[in-house]
Amino acid sequence: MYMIESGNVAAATGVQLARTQVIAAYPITPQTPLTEKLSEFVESGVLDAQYIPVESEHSAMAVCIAASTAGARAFTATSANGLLYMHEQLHWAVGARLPLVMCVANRGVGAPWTVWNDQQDSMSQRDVGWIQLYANDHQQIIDTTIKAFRLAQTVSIPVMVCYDGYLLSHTYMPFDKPDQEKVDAFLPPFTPRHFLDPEDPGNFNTVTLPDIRPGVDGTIEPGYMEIRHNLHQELREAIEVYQEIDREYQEQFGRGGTPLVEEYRCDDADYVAVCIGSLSYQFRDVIDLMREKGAKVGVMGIQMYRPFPDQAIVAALADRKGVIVFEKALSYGNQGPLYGDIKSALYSCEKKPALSNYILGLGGREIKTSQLIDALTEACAGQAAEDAPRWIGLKL
Amino acid sequence: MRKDIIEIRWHGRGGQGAITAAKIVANAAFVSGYKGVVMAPTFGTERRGAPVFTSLKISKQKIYDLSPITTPDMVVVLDHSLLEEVNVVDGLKDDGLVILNGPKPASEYSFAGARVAVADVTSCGVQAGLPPGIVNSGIIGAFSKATGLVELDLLVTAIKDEFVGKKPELNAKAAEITYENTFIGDI
Amino acid sequence: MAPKEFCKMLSRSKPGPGDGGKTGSWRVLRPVIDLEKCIPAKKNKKACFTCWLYCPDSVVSKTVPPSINLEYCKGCGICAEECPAGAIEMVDESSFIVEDK
Amino acid sequence: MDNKATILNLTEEEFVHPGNRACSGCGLSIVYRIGLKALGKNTVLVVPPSCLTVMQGLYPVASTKIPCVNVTFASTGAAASGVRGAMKALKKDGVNVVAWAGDGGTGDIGIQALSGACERGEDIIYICYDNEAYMNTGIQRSGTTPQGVLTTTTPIRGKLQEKKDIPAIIAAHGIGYVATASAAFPLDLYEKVKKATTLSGPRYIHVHTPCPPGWNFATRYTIKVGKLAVETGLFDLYEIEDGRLTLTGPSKRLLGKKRKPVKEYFDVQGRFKSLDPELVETLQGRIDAKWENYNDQQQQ
Repeated sequence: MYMIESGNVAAATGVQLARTQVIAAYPITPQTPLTEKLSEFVESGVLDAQYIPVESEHSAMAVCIAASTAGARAFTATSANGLLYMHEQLHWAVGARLPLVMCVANRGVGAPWTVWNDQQDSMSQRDVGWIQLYANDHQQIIDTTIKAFRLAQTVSIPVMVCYDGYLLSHTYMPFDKPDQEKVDAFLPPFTPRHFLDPEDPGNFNTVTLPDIRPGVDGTIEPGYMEIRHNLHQELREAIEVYQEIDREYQEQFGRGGTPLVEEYRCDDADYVAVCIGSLSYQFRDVIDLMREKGAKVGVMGIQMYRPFPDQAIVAALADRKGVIVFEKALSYGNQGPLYGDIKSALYSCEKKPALSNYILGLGGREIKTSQLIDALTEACAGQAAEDAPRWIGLKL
Repeated sequence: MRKDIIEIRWHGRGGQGAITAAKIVANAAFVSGYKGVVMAPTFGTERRGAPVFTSLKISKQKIYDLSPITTPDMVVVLDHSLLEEVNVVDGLKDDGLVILNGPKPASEYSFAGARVAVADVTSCGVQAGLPPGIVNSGIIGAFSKATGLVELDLLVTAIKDEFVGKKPELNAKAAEITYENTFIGDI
Repeated sequence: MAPKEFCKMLSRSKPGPGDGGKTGSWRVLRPVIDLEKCIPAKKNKKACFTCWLYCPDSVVSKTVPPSINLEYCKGCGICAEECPAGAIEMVDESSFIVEDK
Repeated sequence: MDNKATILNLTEEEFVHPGNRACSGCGLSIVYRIGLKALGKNTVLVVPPSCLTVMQGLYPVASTKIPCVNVTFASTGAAASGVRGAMKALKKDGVNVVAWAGDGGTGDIGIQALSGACERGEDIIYICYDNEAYMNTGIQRSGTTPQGVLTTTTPIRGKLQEKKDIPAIIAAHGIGYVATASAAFPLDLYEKVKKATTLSGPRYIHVHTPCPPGWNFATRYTIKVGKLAVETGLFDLYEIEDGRLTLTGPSKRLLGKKRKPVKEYFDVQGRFKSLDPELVETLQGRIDAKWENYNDQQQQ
């Protein structure tokens, strides 16, 4: 069934179709309409869930952590400083291996205050161990949200579904709402082997020693380092797991096929622009216009950022003349975070593409198609092959 | 930059329902065969009474560019008092169209060469039985008459769907009355 | 993907005694019950059990007479301090070394 | 209560294993042991960092036979809300969801989450064991450290500010049940926890919990020190229901009676050794004024 709604409502609809059982959230722009919609779903009985209107984002994640430990499917959503306020809890949730799903409506972080879009918030959480998926339009928001629940509970690692604040969160566009029956078949209920159970009392997230140690029955159990090592290994395996999940989703719903990266006119492209989120779609018009003039260019959107699908990225970029990374985030004092990751992934290639890095759209600065054409043209001419990022639309 | 995209900018005041109006048109346009529909409200803090605008882009193809409209093909103005505060024709294309809720005849308004369509939407709404000040359903009738982009019956259906539980019949009637009372000025 | 050993994924402890080891070794003074004075012992029925109630480490049994699990008793002396009959004496551990051997 | 708790009728079933890492003479150990007896098996615990975290055991051994989720320091009230939310979503009734935290975890870093849970009317029991400083990290002052107490962060003059009245703050949320108790009066504690299990909504129990190393007294005096706090009228045992405060048990018996001078309580602990006589007098004055008020209310 087609709907024309905002990206936030697309996300909320995905959460509803996933039969989420516990929802906790705290208002923050531009995420708020998502949780408003969920509270409406719960109050009207469309969704049989507990909605807990907490007093902070830190508490929102606390509710999700505890509810998930108790065996319920849990969800929250946030943006910007709300996500940063959760930082400690993000580490906790993944260390506890809980299959949470959280939507992040990407927004720039303060100071100074901004409510507008960039991706500094989620990019700054890239090292906590959560899986990060990015959606480029409303159809991807709802589909990715549903797939995220399946992925999270398959690998016991929480998943962040990120989409651009305002540009997607508040923009209305058509998307298909999958049938509940088919979603139910795709996403089985959450039935953890261990939960807070008086019949089988376990103590979760206890203090863990530097070294391994025998348990009550004499079995040697892992230390902190083994637990963390296993997280990393299974996070790496999640790349393949998500591809399988996406294949299955595609079979059931006829959509998907780009779980890791999404390429547009890249087949014979000498130069590929790389970016995350809706910008990669805005770039399609740029590519079309430049192709009309004979430039062999394409654009690639990163859909899974953590774990970093380096093999897929190397396969897509290795033989290009140039790779140009456009980012709405910065690792301050260094370069764009995605740029650094891509550069490191391409290090092993024999023929290394020329690399350029552009920073744009911070704090909602408008990105004009003409600016993108200028930058990409400049980079294709080899004039931006340097590590220091160039800034687009800066008015100094 | 894409030639296939029709760009419509909606001017209203916070709380006046410009977003809802644009959303109704988006729905009806989609049903009538425009596969690309993107409606984006003012990004940021919307405050009741303050001037706001909403972008609506429609095309037969999928639309990828989400940036706000800068060169609209047409602008819809929900409240003529905005004309004193906002340059509603900013960036309007050369053969652009202005659809205005105003009490005076079309010949009284001039927008530097742009075509003008005027309806007294406020009065039409009252005539339909709505409380005074509800203009976001009525303006859709003016939009349909002035642009011919989307058939009135599709728009009326979309109005009834949107206003479920909020006087759908009266809002639909407001659009119909406004449609009949929309006057298109000479260039 | 093969099902994962969930237990190896996270820190989930199972209940059991002696997480801190044989905490009886923490003791400097050992509680010794004088059965001549101990109320349940004297009455030969369930009574008093003040020592059982207050013991922080649940090493005193609610039996007639009460007994103390010296494997885990940390020797705090609360039982001796609170015994209404003055039946428990805290005795220097060193005096038991020969006896224990 | 139908059956008054006595030593003899108190269950022999233990929910805490011996050989755990609590200090010798630990007041919390008594509170925990007795509290769990009152809560019973059908309980889920939520615990932030505190002495209890260590006492509950290091992975993979737990000292408690009750399921427990350890959570971040600031999140206890919210996490307990989450457990209850899951229980409701999964249609599991009859489980006590119990947050168990120290005074810092409750009244300082945890007060936001606790306040939120109280305001929302979450169906949880919150037990705060108040040992009046950050003991787990080595005796730093907390909001509930009393005036004049030496801690490692108030090392010379003692704490300059008064103790934060957490139960009063929680009671101000208008929740159905607020009680205070003491490690030194286990049966009173037992009855209050037991009563809490029969009620619903947010229930808060604040337990005065002597700490031999933190308060600097010999391990054998844990009960004696706890009793003195009550008998001097410094720490009062009460229940607040429907906005009405009622003194209970040992504190109730002090009404209209002469209380022991608070100096007796100070003198048996090393942490008060820098108190000057003037401050002792001030503190005694405050206690006297408070009890005058209690006595007046009693007569009305």
